[in-house]
Amino acid sequence: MPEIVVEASRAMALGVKLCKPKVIPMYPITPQTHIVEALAEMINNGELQAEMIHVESEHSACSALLGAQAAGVRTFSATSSQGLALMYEILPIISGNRMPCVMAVANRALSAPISIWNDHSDAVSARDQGWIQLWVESTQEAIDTTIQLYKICEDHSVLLPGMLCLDGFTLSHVYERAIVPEQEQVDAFLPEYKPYIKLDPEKPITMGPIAFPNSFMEFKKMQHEAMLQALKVIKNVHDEFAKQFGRAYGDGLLELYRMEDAEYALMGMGTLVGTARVVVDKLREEGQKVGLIKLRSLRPFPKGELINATKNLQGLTVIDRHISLGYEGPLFSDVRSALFESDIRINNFIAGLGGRDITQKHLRKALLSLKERREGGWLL
Amino acid sequence: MPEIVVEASRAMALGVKLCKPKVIPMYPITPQTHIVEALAEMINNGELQAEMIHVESEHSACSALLGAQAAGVRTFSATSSQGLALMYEILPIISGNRMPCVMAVANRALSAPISIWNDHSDAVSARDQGWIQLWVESTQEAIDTTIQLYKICEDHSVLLPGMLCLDGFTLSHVYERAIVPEQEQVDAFLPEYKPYIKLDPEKPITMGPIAFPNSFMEFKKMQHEAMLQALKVIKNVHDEFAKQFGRAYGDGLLELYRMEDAEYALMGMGTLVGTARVVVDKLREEGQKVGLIKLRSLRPFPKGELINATKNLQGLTVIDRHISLGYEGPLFSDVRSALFESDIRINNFIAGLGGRDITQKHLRKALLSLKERREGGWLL
Amino acid sequence: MAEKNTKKIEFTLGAVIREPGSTIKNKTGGWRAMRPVLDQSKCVRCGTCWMYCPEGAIKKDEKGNFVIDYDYCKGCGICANECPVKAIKMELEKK
Amino acid sequence: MAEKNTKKIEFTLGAVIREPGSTIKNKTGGWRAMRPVLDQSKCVRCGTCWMYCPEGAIKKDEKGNFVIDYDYCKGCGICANECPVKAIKMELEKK
Amino acid sequence: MPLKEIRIHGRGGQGAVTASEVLAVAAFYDGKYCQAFPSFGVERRGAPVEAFTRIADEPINIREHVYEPDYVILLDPTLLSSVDVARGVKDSGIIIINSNRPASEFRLNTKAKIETIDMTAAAMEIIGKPFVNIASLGAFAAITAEITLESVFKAIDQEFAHKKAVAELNKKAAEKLYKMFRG
Amino acid sequence: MPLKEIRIHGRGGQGAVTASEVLAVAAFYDGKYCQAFPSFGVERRGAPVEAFTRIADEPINIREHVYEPDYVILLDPTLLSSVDVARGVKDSGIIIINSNRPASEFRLNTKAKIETIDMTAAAMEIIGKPFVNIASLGAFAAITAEITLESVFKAIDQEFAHKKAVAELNKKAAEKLYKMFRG
Amino acid sequence: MIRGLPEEEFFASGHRACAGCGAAIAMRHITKAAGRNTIVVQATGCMEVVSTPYPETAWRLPYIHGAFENTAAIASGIERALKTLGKKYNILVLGGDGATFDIGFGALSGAIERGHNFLYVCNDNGAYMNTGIQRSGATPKYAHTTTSPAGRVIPGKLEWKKPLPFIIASHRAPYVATASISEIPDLYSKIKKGLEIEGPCYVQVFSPCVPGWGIDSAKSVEVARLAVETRICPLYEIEGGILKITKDIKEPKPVEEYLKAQARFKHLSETQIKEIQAFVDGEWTRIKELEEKKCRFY
Amino acid sequence: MIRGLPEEEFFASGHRACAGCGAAIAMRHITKAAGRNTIVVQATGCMEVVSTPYPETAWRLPYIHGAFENTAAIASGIERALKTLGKKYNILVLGGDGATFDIGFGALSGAIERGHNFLYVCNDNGAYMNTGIQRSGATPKYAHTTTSPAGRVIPGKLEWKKPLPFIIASHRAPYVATASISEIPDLYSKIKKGLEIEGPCYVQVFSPCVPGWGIDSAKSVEVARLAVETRICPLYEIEGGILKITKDIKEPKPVEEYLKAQARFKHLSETQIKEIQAFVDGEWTRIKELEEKKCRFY
Ligand SMILES: Cc1ncc(C[n+]2csc(CCOP(=O)(O)OP(=O)(O)O)c2C)c(N)n1
Ligand SMILES: Cc1ncc(C[n+]2csc(CCOP(=O)(O)OP(=O)(O)O)c2C)c(N)n1
Ligand code: SF4
Ligand code: SF4
Ligand code: SF4
Ligand code: SF4
Ligand code: SF4
Ligand code: SF4
Ligand SMILES: [Mg+2]
Ligand SMILES: [Mg+2]
Repeated sequence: MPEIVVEASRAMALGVKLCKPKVIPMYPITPQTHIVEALAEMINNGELQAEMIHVESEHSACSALLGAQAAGVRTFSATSSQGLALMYEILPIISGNRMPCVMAVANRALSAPISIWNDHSDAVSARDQGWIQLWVESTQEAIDTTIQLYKICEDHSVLLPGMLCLDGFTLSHVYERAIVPEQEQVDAFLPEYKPYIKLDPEKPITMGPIAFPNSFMEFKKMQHEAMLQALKVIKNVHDEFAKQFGRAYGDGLLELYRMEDAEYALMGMGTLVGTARVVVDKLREEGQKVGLIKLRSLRPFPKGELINATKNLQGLTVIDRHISLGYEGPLFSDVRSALFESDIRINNFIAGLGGRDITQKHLRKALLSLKERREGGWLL
Repeated sequence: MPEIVVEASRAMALGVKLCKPKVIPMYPITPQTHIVEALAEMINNGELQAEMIHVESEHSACSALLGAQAAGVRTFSATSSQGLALMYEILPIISGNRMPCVMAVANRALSAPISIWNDHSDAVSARDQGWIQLWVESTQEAIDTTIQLYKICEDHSVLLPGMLCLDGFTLSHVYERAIVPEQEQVDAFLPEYKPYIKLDPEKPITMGPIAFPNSFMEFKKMQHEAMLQALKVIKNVHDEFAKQFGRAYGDGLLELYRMEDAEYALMGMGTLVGTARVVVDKLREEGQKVGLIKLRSLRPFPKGELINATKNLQGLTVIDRHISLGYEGPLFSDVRSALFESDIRINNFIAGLGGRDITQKHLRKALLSLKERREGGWLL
Repeated sequence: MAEKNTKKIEFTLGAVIREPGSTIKNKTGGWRAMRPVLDQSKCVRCGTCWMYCPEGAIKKDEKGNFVIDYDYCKGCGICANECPVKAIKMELEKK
Repeated sequence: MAEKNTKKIEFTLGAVIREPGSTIKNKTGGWRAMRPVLDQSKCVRCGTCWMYCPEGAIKKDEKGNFVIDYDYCKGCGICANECPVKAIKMELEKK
Repeated sequence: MPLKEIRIHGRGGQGAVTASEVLAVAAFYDGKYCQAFPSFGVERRGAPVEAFTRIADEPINIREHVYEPDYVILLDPTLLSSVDVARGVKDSGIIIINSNRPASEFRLNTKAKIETIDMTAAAMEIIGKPFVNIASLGAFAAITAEITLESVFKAIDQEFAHKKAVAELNKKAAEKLYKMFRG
Repeated sequence: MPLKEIRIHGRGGQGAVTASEVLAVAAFYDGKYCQAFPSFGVERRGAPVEAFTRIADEPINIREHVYEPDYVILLDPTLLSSVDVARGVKDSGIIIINSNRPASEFRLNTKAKIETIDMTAAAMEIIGKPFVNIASLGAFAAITAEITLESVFKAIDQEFAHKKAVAELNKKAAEKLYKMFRG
Repeated sequence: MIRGLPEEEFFASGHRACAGCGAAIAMRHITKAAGRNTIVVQATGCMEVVSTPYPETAWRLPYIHGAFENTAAIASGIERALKTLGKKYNILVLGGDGATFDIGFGALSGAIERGHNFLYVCNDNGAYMNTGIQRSGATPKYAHTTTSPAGRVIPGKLEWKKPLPFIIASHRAPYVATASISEIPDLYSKIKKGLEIEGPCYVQVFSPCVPGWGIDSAKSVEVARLAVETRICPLYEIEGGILKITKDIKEPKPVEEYLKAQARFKHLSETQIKEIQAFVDGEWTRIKELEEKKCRFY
Repeated sequence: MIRGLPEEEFFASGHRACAGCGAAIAMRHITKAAGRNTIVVQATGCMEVVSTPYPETAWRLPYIHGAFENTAAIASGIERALKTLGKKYNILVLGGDGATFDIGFGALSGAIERGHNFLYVCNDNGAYMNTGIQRSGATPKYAHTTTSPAGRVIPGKLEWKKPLPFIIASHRAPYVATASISEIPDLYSKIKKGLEIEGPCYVQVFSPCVPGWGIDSAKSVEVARLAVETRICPLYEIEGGILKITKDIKEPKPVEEYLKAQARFKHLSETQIKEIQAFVDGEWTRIKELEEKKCRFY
């Protein structure tokens, strides 16, 4: 397929189609719906050989995802906000069962008050639950990362579920140029799905048993180690993809922009990074040595890479599109802990909650704030 | 009532009864059940004038909690693990609506594999959702903190929901001595519930509207500010309680043990703190200058108090009974971020997942680890 | 969002709205592309239009006449469609 | 937990159990306080005891006799209660 | 070409969002980078809506809203009473209004240029219905020269790939509007 | 008195957990601090269960499991075939077995002292049923002197506050066992 | 009163529903029937989104929206709280068909089992409209929605509509009824009855959606009427476990007339239309039988 | 085969159920009826906890436990996955009454609406046993449980048992049946039938719980039989929407006999027992009527 102008949601659906999932349980919620609507269209038109399950809730969507994957097929689902929150109970069950399910999250604020617009509270709130979380900035990155994510999650040294996080509306509903790979290319990159284990009368296994205090913790340690292993796999798969498709996003974990000689930098995830690029360019034109760190992988968290990327910085300002109420931005906490040994100044701003636009002005202010300490800032 | 020997769960129920909640939606889950069973007994025996709602799920328990509180009465519920996870979608709705609901969480590991035993993954995973979280160590503290929590949450400068977190089994199923206050004492301390707002045909209001991007963020900021305000209220209510009842737990936010001249300290929440006291005592006997920091309030997080408490330390080891898979212990991240400006060494150990016992040996090792850097330790 | 309304919003605790029926501030008449015009001379005052209007934009005045409140009428055409005596005509809105 | 089993556990990916029916390693006969004793001479081989045993602890041997597997019998007494000819007696377990 | 920003005003159901997308596709056919997005509201059918397009020679990274558009297209002049269509428009900008009245009759609080063109008449004549959203792009191409008519045609063909007849009618209407300015 | 730790073995349904609690209450009546807790298992009726009690003069802060008990009470000797009742018992400890056989017949892997006492006989005689859990505390009081019989009585009265007859029978049985040692 | 209906409006003008929205008509009359002494609990959905854009509300009654699937549970909490306060108000629970048939049905079923005293009213427009017309359990067979598109190999939704009123009646709900926005006085009195009868009552209101069904905004009442006249939407009530048809349709119009009026059915083949006609005929016969034989739901 | 039942056991000995557990008897025969070509999905609950203590499992069939309330949804995923793989296995879904009547009912209702091909078997022991005997929607009226204790002002549970088989039949489930552990051959053939019939089928198995009901471990089968003989547990099946009583109880024993056998009912007054007798009589008459009048569920 050549380059086209396409809505990010539909582009994602095209990316998913190329990965040939067999079962797609889904439940509608704004702003995720365009993704599954596009998939429904493909299925009902006979263009995608898959079963869509019109479940009655997201709790069941997530459960059907588990069931289908356990039965031995590749799966996909998508959700947002309250939908992800309703899946919440099942998230650690999927990861604890080491099922490499892939799900898109079109990020949207959590109620109350109800808001259908973007922030990162839905997925970031789920950061503890053993799902790989890759965050994307553009339509192209959404397609490319979806394809990568299946390969990462299904790697037998990983075997963890993955979330593809894209900003609701701010990305999901945007039309822009993107290259949709050819099926043969993807087939060459992503092998057919071979479950490491499945429910099969030929070879009966028991999944999801009760673990006593003498074993539970070991399973969690194994999950955690698989997460750390995923740091490597994310990089490798990214590099392989870059080689084959000619498109790269930093090292797969972090993408650095004008960081070579930067003294101050801004760090964030998702679409705000795009606007930040423009801000960095402008400040550079003004002679300011500033740069940008885009975090692609929130979990596993690339601590080593971040230490490396920031070692020559004087200041870093972290933009959180979510807040751990009663404390601070969760990304800020993560970053400060990672860089605990360093001496750089790290500021924090909460921005873009419930669809509040994150403007150039905001990000400029956030970057320039690094001249002083600023931990509890709000970009209103 | 005099001092009695009582199971912590029943003691909590007695504490709740003293606070006179009117509606108690509940759904059974181990190890929380003894709390609501005790309340059911009181109600069915006519000792507590309240309605218990035998909801069909925790999602509905949390929703009925919201409904009852919105209708203008004091409420209570209790849950654990998967139950809290199933309430997850409603947690931020209750806090966003500024409803001062109080809920006990008898902490238990999240599936999979399924485990009915203690760790902190359930409540800690919910730390972003705008609920005050107070963590207790003993039966007495559970009773006392329950009474305090109603007063804190209902304070008109706070108006936020609160969780009372007690370790499942390790505390909930333990019998020990405790003083249960008299009704008159509690009545003098905790005023009758007066809703700041309620659903009332006399004065129709609309609750839970849709907020556009032009207002959503302001509501979150208000919630966050109420959380910060709660830091003060928690302290004040604690002090007031201490004065009236003669029992204190540090300053209400942090409880320091043998910290006066400590060089190294251990920090954690819940019952492990009890065992740590013994370890600290023994190490002190051996001439080691060690101390202990018990965190009572995870949210709001007492950053300033923590900075103060640690300013003379050389090392702090944080015990997390939960892990943000793919990164580190969440309490560790919180603490490192809070103490970012300081130069002390901070180590982290993951301990006690899925009911794994946390022993003196473990904690001794964790404390002594401070002689070197140790971030990703597991106490297996 | 797309609306002109730029007046300062007051933020209440918990986003509670204390003013019942306050959407009346939102003049949805601006949405109208077609305009229902009620011919009182034909009208038999049956109230059908009043009953079916999704906007509550038809009211009975003191004289017992049914009148259309163009501040809120979105021009859906239901009243015209349902009027048993065809006393309402839909006309192209022009402003 | 309270059981003697202290052998090293192997931890599988995702806690999957690959050995079907492996609870047979757990000899629940140790739970028994009362012992069912089957009198083959009275038995009419109807299979009722086999059918109702919650433990699957009654088996038909090669000769067609129903025999109790004391490795698993928990001594509930259902077999004795249900046997139509009262061929099974419950006796106090002594060890 | 520096980044150009376009805001399209219409009502829910009038196709402003589709117009913004087709405009982006047209720019793409002109070899440009583009971005189109709606105003992300909860508007229902009939309510005022806005949609946006960005066009540039370079990849477009910016994701903030469009605050100071270079161009505004107003598909439905009845919106003027409830919506501030001149909001933020650059002094150097152009506001294109679907109207049969002269531009001078529109008093808007802006220094931008106002152009009027009777899109509805053209649509009624050619399509037989007052669907002006796609056709308006012909006027836009003519007035602003930011995109070519050929590319508008290609974009229309793509949008209505399965409805060739509709495509043809819309192309004709677009062409008619184009020619009214660049005859 | 330094911290004393007691482990009670029984089967689900035999009341080991209740015994551990009543023991704690008895210690409380002796003016001591106490802690009692079950083994937190998922045991069903009939399965082996354990319960624990801690007694001390000072407040008890420790929350770890009981690994090296000072005393063990075995309510049901049939458990010996499946459960290691001597596990971790201090060399200075005592294992109290409900049996009519002499202690010398029990070969356990421990240096702790073994005492046997026929609790079942006493229970059958007095209560008429083989309920030994509460009565065993009489034996415990006599053998260890860690608690007084009076306090055991008070604790039983509290436990069976609404079943006075049951309380009396259990007190009698406890007393009988007490007297078998401290006659 | 106009046509027996109160003039006072509790659902104010200025809401953001589409022009011609059937549900908005329903809201007006449901609230009129409930009256001033009423607390409203509403599920996420079109009617909630269009009526509560902060800082404005269309509601003149005390109102709470919590989430999409939990209205029955919120109402349970309110009901018990009022009980302890000694207050007696109507509790009116409002949900769309998605909220009621699908995601919120567990909570509703539980609340009915517990026997709370409220009236649950489902606005049935046969799809998730608020999120852009996706298939729900109430979507009719073969209807095109965005997640059950009429495609080249799959012709729209494949299942028949979930028979919710019967399911709820089987719970031993004391009062269950169907209504339509084309029959306002009937709707009005059913709401009143549902609020008067103690215990968990249920009224399901058939209400067309302009964009969702692909109809002209002027036609929503007309299409609703067609549904009644073709027996697509039989009107009945089940009280004390006994079903009674409240509007007998002696000479039904062919379902084709109803189907052809809507874009969501425009892809239907002759056979599919026949299949639907047969199903509708069968259901009507069955309902008639239940009535005549006095089959007891409980 | 012994009494027409296969000898092969798919639910192994060594599980941790209480001595005398009725549910364990059910598990043995349900799996025998399903046979080797079966995938089991089980809800959290007694039977799951006692059968899968890592690293051991009692299951000789492929088995998955996910959570408490989502078995029907997990099964939906499995069914569709098998379809794409071209495989045909029995899908046997197991849940307790808590999992089925209460928390998991939303998911089950949704799965039935979608028409998945599985058999859902509810082990009905009338309370949440795994967590220590709490009230469920299946708990009989006046039964004492730990959350509905027989107290001085409230005498146990206040509501009648939720009539789930009828509710499920009203969903147009192709096959719904009740069974009891006292009638194993009947249970066995109903399970077989439920697996053979295409679509979502449901069998509800009545099975006493030793500690939960307060009975002697030797009596669980006897008490289950009493439930059948007193008409407390009527045995019937609903196939194609038509109800058929599969075991007519011509001369029922008084319910008192059943109630007196259990500690959970020991507080019952004469009046309460009479009330229960009247209810049971009424239900039996109603079911008989449904059968005789051939009332159609769909
Ligand atoms: C848990 C959850 N899932 C999904 C959504 C998204 N959502 C909000 S309203 C809605 C559709 C409502 O459909 P219905 O109940 O039929 O009401 P309608 O809009 O058609 O009136 C959906 C899917 C949500 N808010 N919460
Ligand atoms: C979401 C959630 N809530 C509560 C629980 C706790 N829980 C596990 S099993 C169970 C009771 C099971 O009852 P039932 O389904 O009747 O099965 P039974 O144990 O009686 O066989 C409960 C309440 C849970 N695991 N998950
Ligand atoms: S056109 Fe529609 S909105 Fe206007 S008055 Fe008539 S019915 Fe009401
Ligand atoms: S429907 Fe027609 S006749 Fe009736 S009141 Fe309205 S305008 Fe008059
Ligand atoms: S006593 Fe119970 S467990 Fe033992 S064989 Fe008989 S029925 Fe089976
Ligand atoms: S039930 Fe009795 S007669 Fe029948 S096989 Fe068993 S022992 Fe023999
Ligand atoms: S989408 Fe349908 S239900 Fe929603 S407001 Fe519009 S017409 Fe009404
Ligand atoms: S508690 Fe009841 S259901 Fe559970 S194992 Fe014991 S007897 Fe069986
Ligand atoms: Mg709907
Ligand atoms: Mg049960």
